[in-house]
Amino acid sequence: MKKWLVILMSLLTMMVLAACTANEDAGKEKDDSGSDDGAEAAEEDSGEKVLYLNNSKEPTSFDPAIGFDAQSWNSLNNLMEGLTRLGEDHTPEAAIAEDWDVSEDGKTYTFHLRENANWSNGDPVTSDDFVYAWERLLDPETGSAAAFLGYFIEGGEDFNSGEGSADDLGLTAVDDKTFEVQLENPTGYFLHVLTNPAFFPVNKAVAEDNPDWHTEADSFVSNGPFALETWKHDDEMMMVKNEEYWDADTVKLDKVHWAMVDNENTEYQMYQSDELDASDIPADLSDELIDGDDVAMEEQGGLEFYRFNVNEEPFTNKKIRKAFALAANREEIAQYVVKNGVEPAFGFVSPGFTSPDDGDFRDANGDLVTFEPDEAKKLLAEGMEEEGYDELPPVTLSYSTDDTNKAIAESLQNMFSDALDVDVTLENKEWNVFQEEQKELKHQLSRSSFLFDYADPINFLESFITDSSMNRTGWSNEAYDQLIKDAKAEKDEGKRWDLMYEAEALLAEEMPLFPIRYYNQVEVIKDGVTGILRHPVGYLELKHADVE
Amino acid sequence: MEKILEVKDLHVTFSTYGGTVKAVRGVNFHLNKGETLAIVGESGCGKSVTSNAIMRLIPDPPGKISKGEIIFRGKDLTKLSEKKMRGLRGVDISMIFQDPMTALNPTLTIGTQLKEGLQQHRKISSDAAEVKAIEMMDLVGIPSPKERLKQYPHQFSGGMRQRIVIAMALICEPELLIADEPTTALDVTIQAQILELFEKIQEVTGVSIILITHDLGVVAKIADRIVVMYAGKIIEVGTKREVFYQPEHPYTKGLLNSVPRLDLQGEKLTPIDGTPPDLFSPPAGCPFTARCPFAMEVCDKVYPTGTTLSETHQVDCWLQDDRAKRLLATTAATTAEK
Amino acid sequence: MNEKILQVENLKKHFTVEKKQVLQAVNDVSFYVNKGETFGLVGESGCGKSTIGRTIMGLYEKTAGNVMYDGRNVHELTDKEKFGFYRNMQMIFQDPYASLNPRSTVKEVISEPMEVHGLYKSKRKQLDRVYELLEEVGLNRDHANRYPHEFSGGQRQRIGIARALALDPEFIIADEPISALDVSVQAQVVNLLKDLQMEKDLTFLFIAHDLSMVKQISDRIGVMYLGNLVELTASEALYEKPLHPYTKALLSAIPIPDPDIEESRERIILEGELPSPINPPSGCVFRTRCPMAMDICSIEKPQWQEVEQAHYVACHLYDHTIGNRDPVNT
Amino acid sequence: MKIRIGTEASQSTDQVPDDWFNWKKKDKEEAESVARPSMSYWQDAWKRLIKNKLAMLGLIFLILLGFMAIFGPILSPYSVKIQDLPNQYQPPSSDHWFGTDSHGRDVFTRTWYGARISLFVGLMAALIDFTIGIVYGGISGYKGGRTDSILMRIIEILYGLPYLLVVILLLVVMGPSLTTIIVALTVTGWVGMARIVRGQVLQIKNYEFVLASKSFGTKTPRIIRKNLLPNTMGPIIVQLTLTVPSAIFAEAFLSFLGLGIQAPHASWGVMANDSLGAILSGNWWTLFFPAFFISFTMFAFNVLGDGLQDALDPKLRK
Amino acid sequence: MLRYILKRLLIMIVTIWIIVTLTFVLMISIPGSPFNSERGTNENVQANLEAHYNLDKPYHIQYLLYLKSIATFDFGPSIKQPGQTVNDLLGRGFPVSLELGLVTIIVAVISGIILGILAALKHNGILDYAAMSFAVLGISIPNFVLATLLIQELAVNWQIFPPATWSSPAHMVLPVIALATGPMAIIARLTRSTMLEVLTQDYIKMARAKGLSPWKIVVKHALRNALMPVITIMGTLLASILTGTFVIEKIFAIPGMGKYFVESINQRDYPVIMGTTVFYSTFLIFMLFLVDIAYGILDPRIKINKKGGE
Repeated sequence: MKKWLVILMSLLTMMVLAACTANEDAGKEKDDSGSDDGAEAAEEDSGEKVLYLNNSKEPTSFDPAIGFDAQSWNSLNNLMEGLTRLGEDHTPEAAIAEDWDVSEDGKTYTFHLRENANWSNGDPVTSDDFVYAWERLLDPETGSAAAFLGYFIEGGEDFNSGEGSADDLGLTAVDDKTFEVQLENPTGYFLHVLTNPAFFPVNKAVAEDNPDWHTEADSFVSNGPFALETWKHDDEMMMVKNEEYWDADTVKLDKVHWAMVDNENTEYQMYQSDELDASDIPADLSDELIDGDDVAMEEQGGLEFYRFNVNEEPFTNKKIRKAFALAANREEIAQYVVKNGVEPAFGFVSPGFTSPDDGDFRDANGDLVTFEPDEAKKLLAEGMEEEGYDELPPVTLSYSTDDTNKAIAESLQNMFSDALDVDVTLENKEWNVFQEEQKELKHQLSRSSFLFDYADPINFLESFITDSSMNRTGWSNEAYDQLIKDAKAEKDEGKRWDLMYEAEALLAEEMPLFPIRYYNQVEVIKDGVTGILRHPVGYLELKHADVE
Repeated sequence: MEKILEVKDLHVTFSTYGGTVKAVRGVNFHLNKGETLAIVGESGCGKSVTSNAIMRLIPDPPGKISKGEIIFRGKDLTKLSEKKMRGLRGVDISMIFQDPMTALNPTLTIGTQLKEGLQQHRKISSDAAEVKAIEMMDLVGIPSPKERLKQYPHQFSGGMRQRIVIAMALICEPELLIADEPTTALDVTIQAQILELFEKIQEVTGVSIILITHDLGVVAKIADRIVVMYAGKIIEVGTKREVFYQPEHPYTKGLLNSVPRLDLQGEKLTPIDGTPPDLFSPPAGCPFTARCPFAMEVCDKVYPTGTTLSETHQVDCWLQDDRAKRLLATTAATTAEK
Repeated sequence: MNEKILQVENLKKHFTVEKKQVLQAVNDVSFYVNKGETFGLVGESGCGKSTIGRTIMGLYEKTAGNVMYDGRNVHELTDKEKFGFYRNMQMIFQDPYASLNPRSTVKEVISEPMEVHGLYKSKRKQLDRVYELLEEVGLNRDHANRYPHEFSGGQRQRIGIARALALDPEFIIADEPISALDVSVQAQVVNLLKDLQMEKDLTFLFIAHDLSMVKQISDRIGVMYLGNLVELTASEALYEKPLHPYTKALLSAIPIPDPDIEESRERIILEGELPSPINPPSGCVFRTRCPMAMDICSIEKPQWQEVEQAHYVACHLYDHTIGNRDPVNT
Repeated sequence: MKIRIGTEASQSTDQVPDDWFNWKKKDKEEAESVARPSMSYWQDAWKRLIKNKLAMLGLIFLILLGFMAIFGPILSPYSVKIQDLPNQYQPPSSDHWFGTDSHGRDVFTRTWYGARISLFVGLMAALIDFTIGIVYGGISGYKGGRTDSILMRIIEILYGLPYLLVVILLLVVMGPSLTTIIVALTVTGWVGMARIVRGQVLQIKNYEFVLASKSFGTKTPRIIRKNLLPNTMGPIIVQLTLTVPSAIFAEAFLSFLGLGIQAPHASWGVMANDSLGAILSGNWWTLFFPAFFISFTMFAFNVLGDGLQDALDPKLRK
Repeated sequence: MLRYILKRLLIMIVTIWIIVTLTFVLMISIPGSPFNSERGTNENVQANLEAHYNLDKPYHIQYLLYLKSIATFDFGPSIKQPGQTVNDLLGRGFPVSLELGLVTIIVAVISGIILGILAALKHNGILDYAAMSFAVLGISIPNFVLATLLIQELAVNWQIFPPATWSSPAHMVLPVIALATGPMAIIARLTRSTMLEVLTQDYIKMARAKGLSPWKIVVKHALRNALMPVITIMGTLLASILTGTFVIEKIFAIPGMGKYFVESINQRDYPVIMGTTVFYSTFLIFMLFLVDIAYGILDPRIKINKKGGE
């Protein structure tokens, strides 16, 4: 039975040795100025420019039709390229398409692809690749969550709903490098829509040969600034400069390393110990860091808001809805709860949408919902009288499980209590259940958010028409529906914007939802890292990024 | 006769949450070379504590040898360092415990347990130790010792285990063997085997034995001299025959009268009434007073000094005092008158 | 006078240990107990003597055979009858430390059987009875509110006896009542039992491994070995003229507290160990250690026969079909 | 050779007065006297416990904690609900003894409200574990045989269930609430208690006093009530003292999963989890106080449990 | 022995079947769907997807399909990570989790036992109090607090160890400390109390009477017997460590399988839920089985009983 002892002793020795080697390694790393591992230091020595970023989670999919979420886009947008790409001024510019023609009625777009646009395996990017990718996007068999973006295309919605066929889609490969698209409506912002990864091409030959081409680094073919070198699932990714990219000369980085750290605090701690070049700012640290030199702040098109359920008492009453909306002190929420320099939302459409007369949508339509506790109290009393309430029916505020959501909900709870003397019950649900219940109008007052898919206010506004799957308030208003319908058909940009101003004002008047704050993108970036682009509507852009 | 062990004025105390227990209160005795000394007494009288004290195996805390000397081969064991004491244990003084079921480690082979003492002290090879172990197993009468060395304690019966324990105690050929109730947990037929073994061992090795027991039958069989303990004190010492045939202490007498005898018919047993005193607060006088049929007022107040009856026979009892003898005589006279 | 109050007929009790293995604790044992006598049952540990006691009490289900008490089969009583039966027969247990509920006061321990049987309507009367019982066993009423752990072993055993007497039984099974006690105290308890027997006309089944004590108290003694009764006779006869080799060995193994006798005595030292009751030897169970084993012993189980007047033995040495060999003198 | 036996004889024989040599009156009471003071098991255990300084420290802390959970909020001028956003992250001061948190709430007040919730969760979980454990373990141990092996198999299955999965599924199905949290904590939590009770019952049911009780016809319920339960209590109480803090602890873990109790109520677990960032930001008081009280409660219960184990352990008694 | 193992295997299979069934019932009773999205998907598309993953089938058919997939050890594709099969996910995550778990167990067991022994040997001494205070402290700090604290102190402030991810032995140090502290404390306490008990046994006294050194007595005689209860709780400990890995893996960005437990449920990724459950349960039950065997090896009495049973 000495054997057992021997095993124990050897394990002990192993542990001690492991601890010692661990120490040595750690020591070494400190000398390497805290880089991720020894290899990286070697790369730096050899003059390679490597950027260390965090993707928080494993990308859902690098299949452009499927990976419809932020954790896929940030990397995918740098691996691939569509017909257009957002430039440094956040507007679409020529990408795979060198130029394009738009028909008189604004419904037909003819794209001329670059002759030198190639895939990372050397294949040329052809119009067939686009037809193939877009058909897949709309094919109900694919099950793409992004398919609705393709509804701008003629026959898109029918095909996706199983009523039409792929043949009826308005997509034509005129020749290898000429691609024609028919739209349902004249869509002035179509070039902007095209920057979405859902519209990226797919190398038809590769995909037909291997349907799982996008799951591993070995089989992945890209046509963007970077190619995928390694992909350790759920762990890390390494992207390298794509030499086949038509604009490869512009790309300055040699490599981009992606960690997958799904914890804000850890991410920042890694940034502090030089394992990341950029990091989000944990809310707790916002006060200290937000004014620092290494902070990059960019607006983001989107709104955090709360939906009323207008079918549920007491929110059947417009005045009570307004009372709640006016009782929320957005400035305090933005400044003390969300922090990180976010702007409180006094309207619905976030700032940053430029009108035809070069003004901003937000400035033009002004503040629609502000903090007016006295007015709120008055409105509540009036509303209660209208409804004949002696006492307000109990109100439950629902949110999906998340720390920030919770913090905001807690503040609102207190604000309603302060301003309206109403005790609101909080309820958090796991995200999936929350979504389902919200769609089924099971909540009274529920937290929501909206991020723009493309840079046009209509993207948000049309969500609240009757029967929109994004409505989820039970609110239905004929005048509003008409305004949106008119706006979508309107070819004249000036008139279209006027209709949208009017619609937003109507939304504020009826108040089926109330805004909390706009989104922004804040991060700390290491000295010497330049050129990382974050678009208000759009995706992380590393094409111009550089490391000293 | 050579004294190999002498215990002088030994006091052992245990501190428990309820107070200090004076388990052994001034014990004096000696052991001659080659003899078997029996320490007899009821449970809690301090006989096991005394033997543990000799081995310095009193768990400290809570136990403590608070006073006294234990002279073994001219050295006072109470003053030895723990390390020196360790060198003595198992080599010069060995010990056997009451319950052979728990005295062996269930997870080690008996070979391992037999050899380890030898290897610890004699620095010999495992093979040499094994030879010696087999020899010892043979001596204590375990058949096919070589095979059985590889077995575990649970594969042996109680009697066999006690034999192993004895072999273990003797493997380093000690001068002194302390056997703490070595047969109490065994059946009579097995007890007979083990007692036989003790006699054989003493014959073969000449080891001196301190036998702790409460069984007067066992004492009658194998002891040379007897120490009778009661409530932490030695109340009577004598040769086997002195104690059995001329007991002087009322407790010794009572003990002998309360034991049933197989060879005698139908007479009613005479028990000792009452219960031994609690050693948390032992009485100032003779601890047996409360149960003694001859208790006098002096017994409650003062512990009797020892009376030497013969060179080997001593007793601690006030009845030995002349005044008590007079009292006894007058009482006998009055009873006779009535 | 010699009314057989308890009759045990071919009692068997087997336990299933693990699966398939059967421990034959009691194998085909028959004896009877007369009213008012003390019947001693002796044997070494594991011989099944305690199992017999518990099976008689109905604490274990029997495997085969009958236990007749007062003409009625104990194992065929209805639950209600059985409840009544407990008032006639009570038990005293071996370990005075384990047999008293450490969380109950002495009063609660002794009154528990009375409460279970609803003997007294008034608490007062019940308490008086508790005091009475305490005094009967030589303790006093001040002890009633104390807890078992505050008493010495002998005192506890007397509390156990008081409990057994609480229902005023006529038959008491004493299961090794003194083996855990000190010598001087053993005699106290034995004397107490004897006095109580006289006073209350009790019948005892006295189970013990200590033959000298059993002999002291019993009228008749049964000797058990490995689940079998090997010899049964009056206690004097057993000592004077033991028949079974095992009984002889047992008697000679018991040391006598008298140096002269002890030194002059010759003894039969049994070789070997007790076999396992899971796999007992064939034929006579004692044959593996018997100094007088014959061929027949491994083949055939010896008959239980009355060799002399009221002296039963199960041994081939006394088998008439083989030839009545005179046993070797002890 | 002469040996002196007695050593405590303070006086030589001659000094003893003659008139002491008289027969002493026989006193039977004295021979049977019980010297020790009468003490029930619990009194005895309590006496033992009191001697254990660490355990008493734990007990005193818990009593104080209980007191503060009840009266603490009264001592504070702030309500648990009141937020003061601009006043967030105030370090401890005479205004706010424990500082303020992310919403400008008084941490002192919230800590005691948190104590209420946390202790409630812990005690409820312990109570439920206790009830189920005693019934289940009691039946399993007392019945034995087939029943026992079936019941034990069920426990084995529960062991095999991924706890995390079960808890999350439960929370998703039932929605987070105090009830859900307690259910989640007890759904497999009682298993440990059941095993301990079973082990105890198995051991004690073979004790002679149980047999003795059977031997005068005592019915099963009474045996369980009078004989088994009182004697199994020691280890059960010890287990209980460990269940309470581990439930509080597990609740903190659920908070980490975002499944904690809802505002305006807060448990220590929720408070600690909400303030994890304090390690980075230096607003230490937001994390320190709830974490300290979780830890110290755990500590107090553990040392108390250890103390109880020593105090209630029958092995030490003779 | 073979029969014993076969019997155990059979029981294991039945146990796993019951666990699978329970999980299935719980799983289908959660509201929500894997295809739920913020935008809301076209009904037609949703129906297509459900058909693709057999979710349109009646529950009993789905149940049978799961049973079949379990029997063939092919849990099919993940719904939320298209192109990845459940086996891929487990194959990637498990080795990492195992490594983390194993190192943790080893560290916890060794340090716990050493701490426990020291405390027992110096019973009621300063070392005892110190070791036990440390142990209780270990149990008292939630591991997510400890983990964050460790990173901040040892990785950020002192820069001794890397803060997160999993690539070199140095990366293991912090997560293992964070994860092992609790179990270590439990083991230390348990070892101490059983050690104290074992040290009062007769055979320890016997060993002392033989003149063995304290060290030898502890290592040779006391330790093995004191370890029995530690082995007994190993199963539960393993389960708690596996649960704990979720938190630790998340904080330290370790690519183990812990997150699949939580994320698969949040995403209603049914095949992954099933796969992880079955895998985890099987692993755990198998470990419990190993614990039993280890028990038999440590305690010769048990081994013999089993032999006797054949």
